[in-house]
Amino acid sequence: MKKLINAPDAVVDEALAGMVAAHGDLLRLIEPNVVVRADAPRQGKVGVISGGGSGHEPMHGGFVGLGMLDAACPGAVFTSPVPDQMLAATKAVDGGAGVLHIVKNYTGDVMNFELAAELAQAEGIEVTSVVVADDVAVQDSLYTAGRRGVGGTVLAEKIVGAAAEEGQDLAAVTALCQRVQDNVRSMGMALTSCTVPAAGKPTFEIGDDEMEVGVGIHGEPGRERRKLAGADEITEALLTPILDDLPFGSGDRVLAFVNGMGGTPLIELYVVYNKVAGMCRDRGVTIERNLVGSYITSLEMAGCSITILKLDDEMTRLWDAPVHTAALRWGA
Amino acid sequence: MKKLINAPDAVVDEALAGMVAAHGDLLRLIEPNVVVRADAPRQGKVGVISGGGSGHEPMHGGFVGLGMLDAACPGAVFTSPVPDQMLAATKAVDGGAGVLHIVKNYTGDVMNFELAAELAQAEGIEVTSVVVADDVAVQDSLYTAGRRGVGGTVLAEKIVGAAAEEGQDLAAVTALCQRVQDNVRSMGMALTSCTVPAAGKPTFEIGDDEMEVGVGIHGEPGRERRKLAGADEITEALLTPILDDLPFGSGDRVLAFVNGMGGTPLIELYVVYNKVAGMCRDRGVTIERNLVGSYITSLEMAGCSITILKLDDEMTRLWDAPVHTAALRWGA
Amino acid sequence: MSDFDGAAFTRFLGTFADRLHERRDELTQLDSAIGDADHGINMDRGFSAVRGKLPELDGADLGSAAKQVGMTLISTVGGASGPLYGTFFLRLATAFGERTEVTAPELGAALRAALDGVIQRGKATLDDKTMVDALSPAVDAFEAAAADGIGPALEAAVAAAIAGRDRITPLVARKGRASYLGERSANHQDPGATSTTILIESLRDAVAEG
Amino acid sequence: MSDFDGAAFTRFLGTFADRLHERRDELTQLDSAIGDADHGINMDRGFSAVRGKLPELDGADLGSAAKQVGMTLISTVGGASGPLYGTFFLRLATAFGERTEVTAPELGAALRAALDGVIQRGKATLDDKTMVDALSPAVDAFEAAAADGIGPALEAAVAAAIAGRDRITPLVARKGRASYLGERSANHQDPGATSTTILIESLRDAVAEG
Ligand SMILES: Nc1ncnc2c1ncn2[C@@H]1O[C@H](COP(=O)(O)OP(=O)(O)O)[C@@H](O)[C@H]1O
Ligand SMILES: Nc1ncnc2c1ncn2[C@@H]1O[C@H](COP(=O)(O)OP(=O)(O)O)[C@@H](O)[C@H]1O
Ligand SMILES: [Mg+2]
Ligand SMILES: [Mg+2]
Ligand SMILES: [Mg+2]
Ligand SMILES: [Mg+2]
Repeated sequence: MKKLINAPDAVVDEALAGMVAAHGDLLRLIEPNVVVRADAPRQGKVGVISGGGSGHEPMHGGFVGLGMLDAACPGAVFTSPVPDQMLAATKAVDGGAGVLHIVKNYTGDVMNFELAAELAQAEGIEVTSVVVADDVAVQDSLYTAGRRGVGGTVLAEKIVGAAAEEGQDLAAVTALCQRVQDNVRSMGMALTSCTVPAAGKPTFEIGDDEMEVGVGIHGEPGRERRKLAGADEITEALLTPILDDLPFGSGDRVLAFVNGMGGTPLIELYVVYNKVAGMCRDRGVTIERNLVGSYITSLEMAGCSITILKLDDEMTRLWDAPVHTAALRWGA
Repeated sequence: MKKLINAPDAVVDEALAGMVAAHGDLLRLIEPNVVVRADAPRQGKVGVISGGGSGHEPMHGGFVGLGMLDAACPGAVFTSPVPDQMLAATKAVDGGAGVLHIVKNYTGDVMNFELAAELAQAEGIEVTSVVVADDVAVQDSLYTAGRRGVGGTVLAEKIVGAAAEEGQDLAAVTALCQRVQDNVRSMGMALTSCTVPAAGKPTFEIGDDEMEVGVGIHGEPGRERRKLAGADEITEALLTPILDDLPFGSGDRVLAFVNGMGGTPLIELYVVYNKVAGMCRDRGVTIERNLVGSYITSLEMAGCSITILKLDDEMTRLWDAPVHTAALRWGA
Repeated sequence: MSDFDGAAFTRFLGTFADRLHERRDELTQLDSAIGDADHGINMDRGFSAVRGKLPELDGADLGSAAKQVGMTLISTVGGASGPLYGTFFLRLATAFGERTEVTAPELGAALRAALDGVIQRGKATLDDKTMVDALSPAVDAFEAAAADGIGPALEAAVAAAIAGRDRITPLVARKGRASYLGERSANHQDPGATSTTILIESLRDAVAEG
Repeated sequence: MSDFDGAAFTRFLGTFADRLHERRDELTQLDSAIGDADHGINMDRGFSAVRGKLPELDGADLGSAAKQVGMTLISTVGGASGPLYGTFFLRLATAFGERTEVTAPELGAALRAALDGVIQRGKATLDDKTMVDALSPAVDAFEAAAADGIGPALEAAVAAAIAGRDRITPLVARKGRASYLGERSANHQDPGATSTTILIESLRDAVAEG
């Protein structure tokens, strides 16, 4: 295992310490391992928190700050955080206007957030939850765990965070988050596996001429293994199911997000974005906003994911609104 | 070779097309492959350009925009650009106040920029050049090619770009760039090699229990190969020679930059930053500003570099000044 | 007459914690194939914490001991198994109440309550390919044999858990991360059903030692 | 009497371009060991461009032909070898002027001017472990044997280039990327000295074919 770490079970704590050391102006750390916006709680402002396993950096801690998240709860690598964290986060950011939990759709995340919400409500804090489930690689079904929450989470956190920042109430912020969820779709692929520090070896073996299509963000194998293909073919394999699913059609204005899995350099992401732009043009879909970079990762996995969000005027305005976090910053 | 590309000789052009598609508001592409700030030339403003081989993204194209570079000249992967590019860039950004060339110290870069400067001067454009050579892994000597230009280049481009943006003249901007160069030191290491697309296989072989210490940014082997160590030990191996070289001492205010080589995820960079912060504290060196992320890369190489810049009030003010580029953005 | 008391309960917890630690990598391997390679790590983290609490449990009634375990798991495991195993022990606690010892039939009723809690929390049904497919038949078998005494009942429960764990290996998962793999989840042993089988085995052996 | 004319020059360029293409990977391999794995790619890119220009050179005087080549290399190669090989041909051009054919001694003088240009541009001295260590002895040998005719002179030049290329293999590089490796650059053959040796060989063979 080749990583810039000291001990597998120290990675999360040391990375958090580094984050706080680097971004002390934006965030602080409270027990038990919760990244909280420096100026939380803000009276009268709806609190927006999220969380999940570590290994997806900069998500979620890198999104804590003005106009985005009020707190983030990092679990062990790829393991959803425990209710104690979400409870502490909820209390720390509650400014009297209630708190929204943005939850990625994984059994563990959903159950741990549920437990935390029950405990917070028992303490008299108004809590709502929206579950993000945007991964079209997984069948949407009532009989299964349903779709995974992936890239759409980043966009939801930015847009919803801006709404809370401008003073929208809990019902409005919650409805907006659901609207983002209803209009966003994603799919990802992997060129290589990643290694969970505590496991010490790659989660899956893969040949030099193979790739995994339809992976999530936990280093798990994807829906299918295919022969390695070129960037254009890979982009088609991801974007076509996305566009067909919602579906996105001619005249739609969208936000296109090309995300790196952690081990893929920017030069390759721009090659992918070039194809995404071409395909959207051909479908009459207008890319009104875009995001290219590694924002929701799987440790050092090489690969990418594509996320497309159908925008409306409010979403576009809130996307453009000022944000100042470790990973996303503009207008501030 | 596992990359999100189509054909090795199409990578650079397709990535540039993707960049322009994503950031058309900031930049445009002119022949022969020059990334130019959308609103260039700006009358009366000193033009600041840089360039070098591709494969270091976001450097340099990702730094073109308000408050940083006016143009960037991307060569083939790891191959310095040709004089035609720097000449075209110099002409495109000349607003009558002259143009500064920020050149990383590599024989090829220096010679190609020299040729371009001669041609531009022959056409009546005032051109100055500053060569960045901040890599302490290489002995500083008159009898050799000297030190490589690495991470310090990113900081120089931001600070100098801000000075040009606020209207400082060519002499002042050039002197400032030299001052940054004189006060910045860097060193890097690699956990893995990278693969030049056209070469098709890793530049060097390395064992699972080995690392290269003192690498540059072109996938070349480093000064020495060592047994793989933990993040703290690696950080000491890089930061100690940096701090001893200038030297940086008690009372110094610095900008600390922890950079990823392209294949290393953010979680690991924060583990390294945590140790950097601790070592600086122990030495009485105050980290006044910091930058953590992958800004000057070696394709998909896993590893990191550390850069420390001794700040003065003007440098700090200019670092904080508004910047709006694809890769660095704040205050705008 | 007492079939199961606080001493047996702590013996069980110690044994289970030891076996999870020994089989940590095996469980993580199973989770690598159809999950995210952390089940062994999660369970070991949780039950090491439980082991640390054992001294405190000494002399406590069964209900408060089980509650301590459940809270500890919920606060340290995370993932899907944290709330599920946590709920398992919290429901045991409610069933045990302030009793310091229970009979086999009473233990059976408590296990039934715990199973119901896991199903409520995770919403898994039989054949979804989860721990429920090992736990549910184990509880059925225990209750059916409870009249013969706790020893035979636990032997029957272990056999049923193993059978359930193996029965679902060929199935396609419908719950948990394995469900994301679709067809590819077939013919892999479920990590959670495996750790649950280890739980029942630990219970049997702890009681036998008594 | 004519020793070297436009036809020989274009034959030389074609041969050199072919061999750089054939030996592209070998040169890149050498550059992987002590550089950045692109020398073969750079030279092949530049001389493929030169090959594309050959038709235009047909009938042109030696000076303008060499100038075309130099400009093409500078505009297409990049890296260190672009300006260096570009300068080499631009200096040849100045020396050739409008001549359409030159004698062996005149060719020697032109090669000397080209060598001086490379040294001025790159500031390398002997033993820095660069292409200069192959080119410089080759030019010396050519001039020394020029009186015996261009054939023998080029044979001598090739032998000297090879000897120079191999002589510096054990040395520690002081210029170019290889210098960054310090001691580790010793005992590796220099890519540029290798491509320069191929240049001299191509020149010899192109002339011999005439
Ligand atoms: N909805 C559910 N109901 C019951 N058990 C479940 C459910 N989802 C997952 N499991 C069990 O949890 C196990 C995985 O646990 P673990 O790996 O620790 O959590 P995670 O899946 O969050 O990484 C699976 O093998 C399965 O037996
Ligand atoms: N200062 C110099 N003078 C002469 N030749 C040089 C100099 N620096 C490098 N070279 C030659 O250039 C070769 C490398 O060329 P190439 O790999 O194409 O460029 P780069 O080093 O920019 O990647 C070296 O092998 C060496 O022979
Ligand atoms: Mg997990
Ligand atoms: Mg090069
Ligand atoms: Mg798991
Ligand atoms: Mg090279």
